[in-house]
Amino acid sequence: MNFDLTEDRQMLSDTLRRYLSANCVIEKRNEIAYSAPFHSPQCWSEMAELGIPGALVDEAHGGYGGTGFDIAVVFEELGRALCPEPFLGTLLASRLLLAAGADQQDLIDGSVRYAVAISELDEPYDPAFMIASATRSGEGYALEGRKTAVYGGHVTDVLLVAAMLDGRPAVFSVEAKSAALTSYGMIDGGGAAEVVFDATPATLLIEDAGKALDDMFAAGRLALCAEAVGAMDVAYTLLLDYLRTRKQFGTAIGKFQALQHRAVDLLAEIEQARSITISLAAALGSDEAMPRSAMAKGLIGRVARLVAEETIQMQGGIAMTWEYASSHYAKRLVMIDHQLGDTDQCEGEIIRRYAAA
Amino acid sequence: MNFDLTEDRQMLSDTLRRYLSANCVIEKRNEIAYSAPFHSPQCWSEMAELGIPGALVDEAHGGYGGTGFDIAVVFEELGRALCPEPFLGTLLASRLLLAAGADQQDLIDGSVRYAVAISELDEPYDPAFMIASATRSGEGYALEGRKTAVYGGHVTDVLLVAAMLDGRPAVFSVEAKSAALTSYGMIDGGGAAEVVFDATPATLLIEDAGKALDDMFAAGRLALCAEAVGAMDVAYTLLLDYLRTRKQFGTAIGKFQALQHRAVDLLAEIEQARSITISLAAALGSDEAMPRSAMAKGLIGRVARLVAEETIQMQGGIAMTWEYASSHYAKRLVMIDHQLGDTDQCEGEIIRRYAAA
Amino acid sequence: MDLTYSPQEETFRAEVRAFLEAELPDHISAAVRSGVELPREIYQEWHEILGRKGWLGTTWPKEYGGPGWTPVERYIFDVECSRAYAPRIVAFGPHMLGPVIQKFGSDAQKQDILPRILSGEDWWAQGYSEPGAGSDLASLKTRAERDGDHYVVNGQKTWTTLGQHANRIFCLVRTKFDGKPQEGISFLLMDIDTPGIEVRPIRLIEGGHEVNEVFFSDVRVPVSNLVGEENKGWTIAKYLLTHERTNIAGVGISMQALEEVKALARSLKRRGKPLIEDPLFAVRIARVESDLEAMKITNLRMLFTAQKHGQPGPETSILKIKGTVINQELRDLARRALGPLAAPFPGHVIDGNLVMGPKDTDANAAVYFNNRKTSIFGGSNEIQRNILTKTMLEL
Amino acid sequence: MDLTYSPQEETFRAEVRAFLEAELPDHISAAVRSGVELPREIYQEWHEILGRKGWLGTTWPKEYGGPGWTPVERYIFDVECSRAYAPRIVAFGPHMLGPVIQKFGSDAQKQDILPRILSGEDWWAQGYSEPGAGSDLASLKTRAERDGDHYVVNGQKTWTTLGQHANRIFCLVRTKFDGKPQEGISFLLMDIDTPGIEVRPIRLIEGGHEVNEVFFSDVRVPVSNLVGEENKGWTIAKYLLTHERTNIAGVGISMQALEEVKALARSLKRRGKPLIEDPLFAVRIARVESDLEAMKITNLRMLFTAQKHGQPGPETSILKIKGTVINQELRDLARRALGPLAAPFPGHVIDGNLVMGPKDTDANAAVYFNNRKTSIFGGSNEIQRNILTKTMLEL
Repeated sequence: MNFDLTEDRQMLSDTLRRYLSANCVIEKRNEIAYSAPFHSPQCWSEMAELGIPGALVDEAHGGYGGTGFDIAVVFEELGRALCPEPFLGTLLASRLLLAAGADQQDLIDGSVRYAVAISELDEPYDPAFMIASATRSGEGYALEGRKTAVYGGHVTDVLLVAAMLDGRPAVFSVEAKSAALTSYGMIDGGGAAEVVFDATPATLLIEDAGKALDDMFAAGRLALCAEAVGAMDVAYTLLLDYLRTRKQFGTAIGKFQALQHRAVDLLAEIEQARSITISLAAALGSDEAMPRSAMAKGLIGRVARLVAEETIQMQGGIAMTWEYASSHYAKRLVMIDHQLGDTDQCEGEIIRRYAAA
Repeated sequence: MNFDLTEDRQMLSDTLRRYLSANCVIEKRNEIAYSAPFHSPQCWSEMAELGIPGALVDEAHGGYGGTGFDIAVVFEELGRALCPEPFLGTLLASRLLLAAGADQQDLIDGSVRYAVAISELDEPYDPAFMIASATRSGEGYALEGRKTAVYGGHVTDVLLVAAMLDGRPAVFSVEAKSAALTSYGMIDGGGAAEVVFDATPATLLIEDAGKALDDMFAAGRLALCAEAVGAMDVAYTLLLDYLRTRKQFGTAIGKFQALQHRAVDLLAEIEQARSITISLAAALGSDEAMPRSAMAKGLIGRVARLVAEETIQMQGGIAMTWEYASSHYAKRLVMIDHQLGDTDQCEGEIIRRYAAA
Repeated sequence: MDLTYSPQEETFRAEVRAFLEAELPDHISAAVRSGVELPREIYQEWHEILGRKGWLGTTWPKEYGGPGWTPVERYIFDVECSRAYAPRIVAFGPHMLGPVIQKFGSDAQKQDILPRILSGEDWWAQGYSEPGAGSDLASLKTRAERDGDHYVVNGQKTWTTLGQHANRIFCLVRTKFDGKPQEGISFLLMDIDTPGIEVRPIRLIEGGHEVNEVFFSDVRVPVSNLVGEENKGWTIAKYLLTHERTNIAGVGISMQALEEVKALARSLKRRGKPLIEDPLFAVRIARVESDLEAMKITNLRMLFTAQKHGQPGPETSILKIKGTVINQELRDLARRALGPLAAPFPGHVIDGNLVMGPKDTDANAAVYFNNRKTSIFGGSNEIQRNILTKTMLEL
Repeated sequence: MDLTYSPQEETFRAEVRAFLEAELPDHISAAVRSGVELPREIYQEWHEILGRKGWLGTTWPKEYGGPGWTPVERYIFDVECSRAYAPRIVAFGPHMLGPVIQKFGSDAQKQDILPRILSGEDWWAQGYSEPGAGSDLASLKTRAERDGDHYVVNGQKTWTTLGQHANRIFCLVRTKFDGKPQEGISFLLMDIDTPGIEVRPIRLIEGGHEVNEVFFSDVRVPVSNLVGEENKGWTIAKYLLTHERTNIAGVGISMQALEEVKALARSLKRRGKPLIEDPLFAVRIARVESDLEAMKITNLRMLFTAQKHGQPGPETSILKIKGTVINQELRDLARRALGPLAAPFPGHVIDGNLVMGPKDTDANAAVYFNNRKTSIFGGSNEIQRNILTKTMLEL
């Protein structure tokens, strides 16, 4: 048993933190995250050069990482900086390409950008209930349907699309330029797209994709959990600084016991969030990954909302302002719940497993 | 709109409070509530003479009350004193006798004691899922099955029993002595019985009893809500006294802000509990009664547990002891959730109504 | 006990409802319903409509041109307005300054100020909070120094809600610089266009412009703009802050929000069924609906007490605490229901016309974030707990 | 990162499991499983079994006859014991006094006391709390006045857990009556049968006899029973209270309780289906299971830190807070699952043989009420929050 990072991962973490401290301080981050294209092509390229995509892929496929702990290290740092670069799409795509046994070199070197289309208007989180579908068309396939909130879809080259084929979820590859995309910025920064498919030509990547999608969900949830942990750490540090320095009625408000006890409770919950993320990282790739991801993301959904709401409340008006970093951490922490399964979805998965056991 | 009690009800409330202050102080109450027969036959008779059963029945049937507010007034006082007299059975029976158009004189004068048998081992709260059943047998009926936690069943003369007749819930009247009863004291004081029916002769009281049982549930839940409000008021008063007088580190612990804020939150919740009880009292007898009772008892279940746990926690060790009144209030407040539908059951009723709408 | 409204109250409700049906313009209710920030014109138009009816100073007695409503009538009015998606009345003139002038103002002030509030002609802003003195008014630093028949004001106010729309502002300023901090405070009125006043926007978490900073540099204000006595502003400030607000629990708004959440949960789907059939989501609605049902009665109970005893007790702090939490929970559900559809930042669509969620839900996430303010501004819920500790718990 | 146990640790786990299978008598595990209060004999028998194996002083280094386990090994031992329904080790001798004597005791005390703890021969009670001084040890009043080569002790202790079973007791007593309150405290050992000591039961909320008051009237205690220096007991008290407790989160017990709750929810029914298929109940399990899964890792993380740095940090207070809350939530579910079947007061059946709920669930409600103590005794969760505020938050 060892809870220290390996030397390699510690180095990755340090490199990333250094880069983001220099290039993604909060004012700069907000500029990037809230104006089209809602990320920085320059940062994207530089981070690809730093080897971020490669950290998400295992050695057998040209990367140098790809385990749960590699993913956690990367996304925790992205979370600390609220970095809006669309690496979630990279990760999700990489897991699908891995399942398909496809080459990932262009993903790893950052020359081709990938995004993954899952959610639909009538089914946000569960691919088994998708409506988008594919039919055979000559040599290839044709896609019909609409995908919603494709994270990073606004700047992607390739879309990997989950769609029904013969009543089962399958995954297709589509040139982004051949689909109808509507791009937008998100309330917590960064960009996404709505995508409409209308007889859109597609290449079949994975035919019976249930397992591949599970692995992708588990990895994506891990990334989001780690991102949340990173963001919570910073949000909590801001809170403690504020409690130490802000005075009211002549006293630092951190001397008020009601706030102290609430701050302690937040600390305990954040440590629990960190722990469940470690637990999921360790389970990635095993049969336990999907159920563990439901536990982890469900718990993180609860804790992240609590941290967001309590840090706003305890810092008062200042934390309600755009100018103060805390508000942006709060937004990201809340909106993470809306990605790849919210608390209700995750807890629902757990209890359906109880009922089936 | 008027939130004051009518003069009559204020008098009833005062009379009852006076009586219980004199005859049911906590040490005396514990003696009575925790040794067989788990109530005081003398108190029972005296309270019947004071007219308590009559307050639960309307004038048309020989009583002088029977509205939601009458019931609330009586049970709030019983709750304040943690009175273990089995008037809940009286109330439930009265609602069923009312629906049956049966005479209630012996119930009102206290000469015959009634208890109502609903719960079963495999279905605690919902009569639609009962297994106990009746078959026609000569002039009357024969009952089969087992009823669990019949409150007051240990000292009743007559049992009103909900059982299936031709696949629908019906209500039967049974002489207590003709059924097999096992009596016991309860963890929060007072007594109950398990009852086994084995070709037990019974008289049909209500054939298609769905509506009658709904009214009985709504009235019973109202009584339990009001009882909880009474108990919470006293538990809260004990807490405040303790916070004002108990010193730690040289200061009254009521000066610690963390405890102050938690005490305020309890106050707010208790006021909400009082309000939802009033809301249910006003709805009793209408079509809204059953759904409102689900809201009320569901909310009370949450608040009563909170009050029980927080008053123990904030008073520390002393509230863990049998000797200190607070512990007995905590027990009653928690165990009320186990009667006539707990929070999960009540919230389940609400959401099934959403789904059906 | 009797929870039903009296026949007079029912008649009143019908009158309000008829008025709203006839007089509330569709474009205004549509704007409110959309959840986005309202422009000045919408507020102004609505204030003037209410002004013409004599229903803008809802808390005012008849002698000052108010409708003379009872607390229960004011509650009914608030609920009906929420139900019809009328804008909230911007409270600073009608509900805050109005009562202050009635109690503390000179005759000249009464004649000058009150009619212009009642007609909707003046838009008042509030200058209470300062950086470093949010809930702690005693420590405020904005100074007003006497120079002949003027005060010269220097300093800064913050959290001035909708100050960008105001033409006048009332401020707490320090006029005495020694002695107890509370003793040197005065209550001063100013025109926003007085030289030396600058209003700068504060952008809020969700991106909106709702509050402002106001800077004062050598602003010359006639002494006649002082309300009450010099250095006695603390009494006025407390009066204003504790002045009855029948609407503090926001029950009407929450009732409307509950209906919206239910409608949303019927139209959205999860796993092939309406979201409202997902027990884990539905039970969140059930809990907050129960809380709100209780809150309605809690609110009425306190109105009844206020009506009976002439003024509300400290229990109104309970309304504030629970009322804001219930409303915030409802906003949480409206956001949560949308799932990924809640992601877009309104107005940040690059190309095309993006329609994702059901009608009027684009702003749901923004409204959720914005509404975190309700438990902070106007005396945070922590301050309310401190108040209740002293007044009701006596700890 | 590597969450797997090392091969040595896996071997150790197998060894513990084999020991428990072979040596834990069925009647003992059955008694633990039933949830009712254990009689002295059960504890005693188990202590002696552990003593014979050398596994009673689980925290002791080898030099004092302990097994020399690492924190992780102690954790594994605790989890396996819970899993097998072994009784908890009564901590006062083995886990509290033992380490104190090792650090502060004289050679004579070491030779006298330690072997008798290790063998299970002595049962120690703890005399820390007093009426009026629960968590505030500095204010304690029990006095020990020197009289020749004896102390004469007068006063009262309370919350003495299982004191009715003890033959010896260690106490904090005041030996100096001026100066700072912490400075005059000493750590004193006594035999319970010394004349003048009286142990009286305190009945707890659920009716059980688990704690006691202990009264001291002119109790004569040899000066040689003083541990460490006179008036330096405060240091010892703090050492004892902060001394590492690997089991503070109760993870093993909670894991077992979770399994029981799940089994219960499968066997009980609601509306014609197993209770575990009721989403509103099931989601309560899901939440606490997630919390517990996280807690396991939190616990291991802190053990890892302890193992690496030689001692645990203040984070153990987090284990206490969350660990007790998780356990209490599980007890709540076990009670709640039973519905009306939770009503009977164990032992209060008038006639007949009452079997209501599934096996070993009679005491579920009693256990729920009894377990409210865990967040109060041993430094309440509020005290833990105060500690964390100072040590980790630095507020």
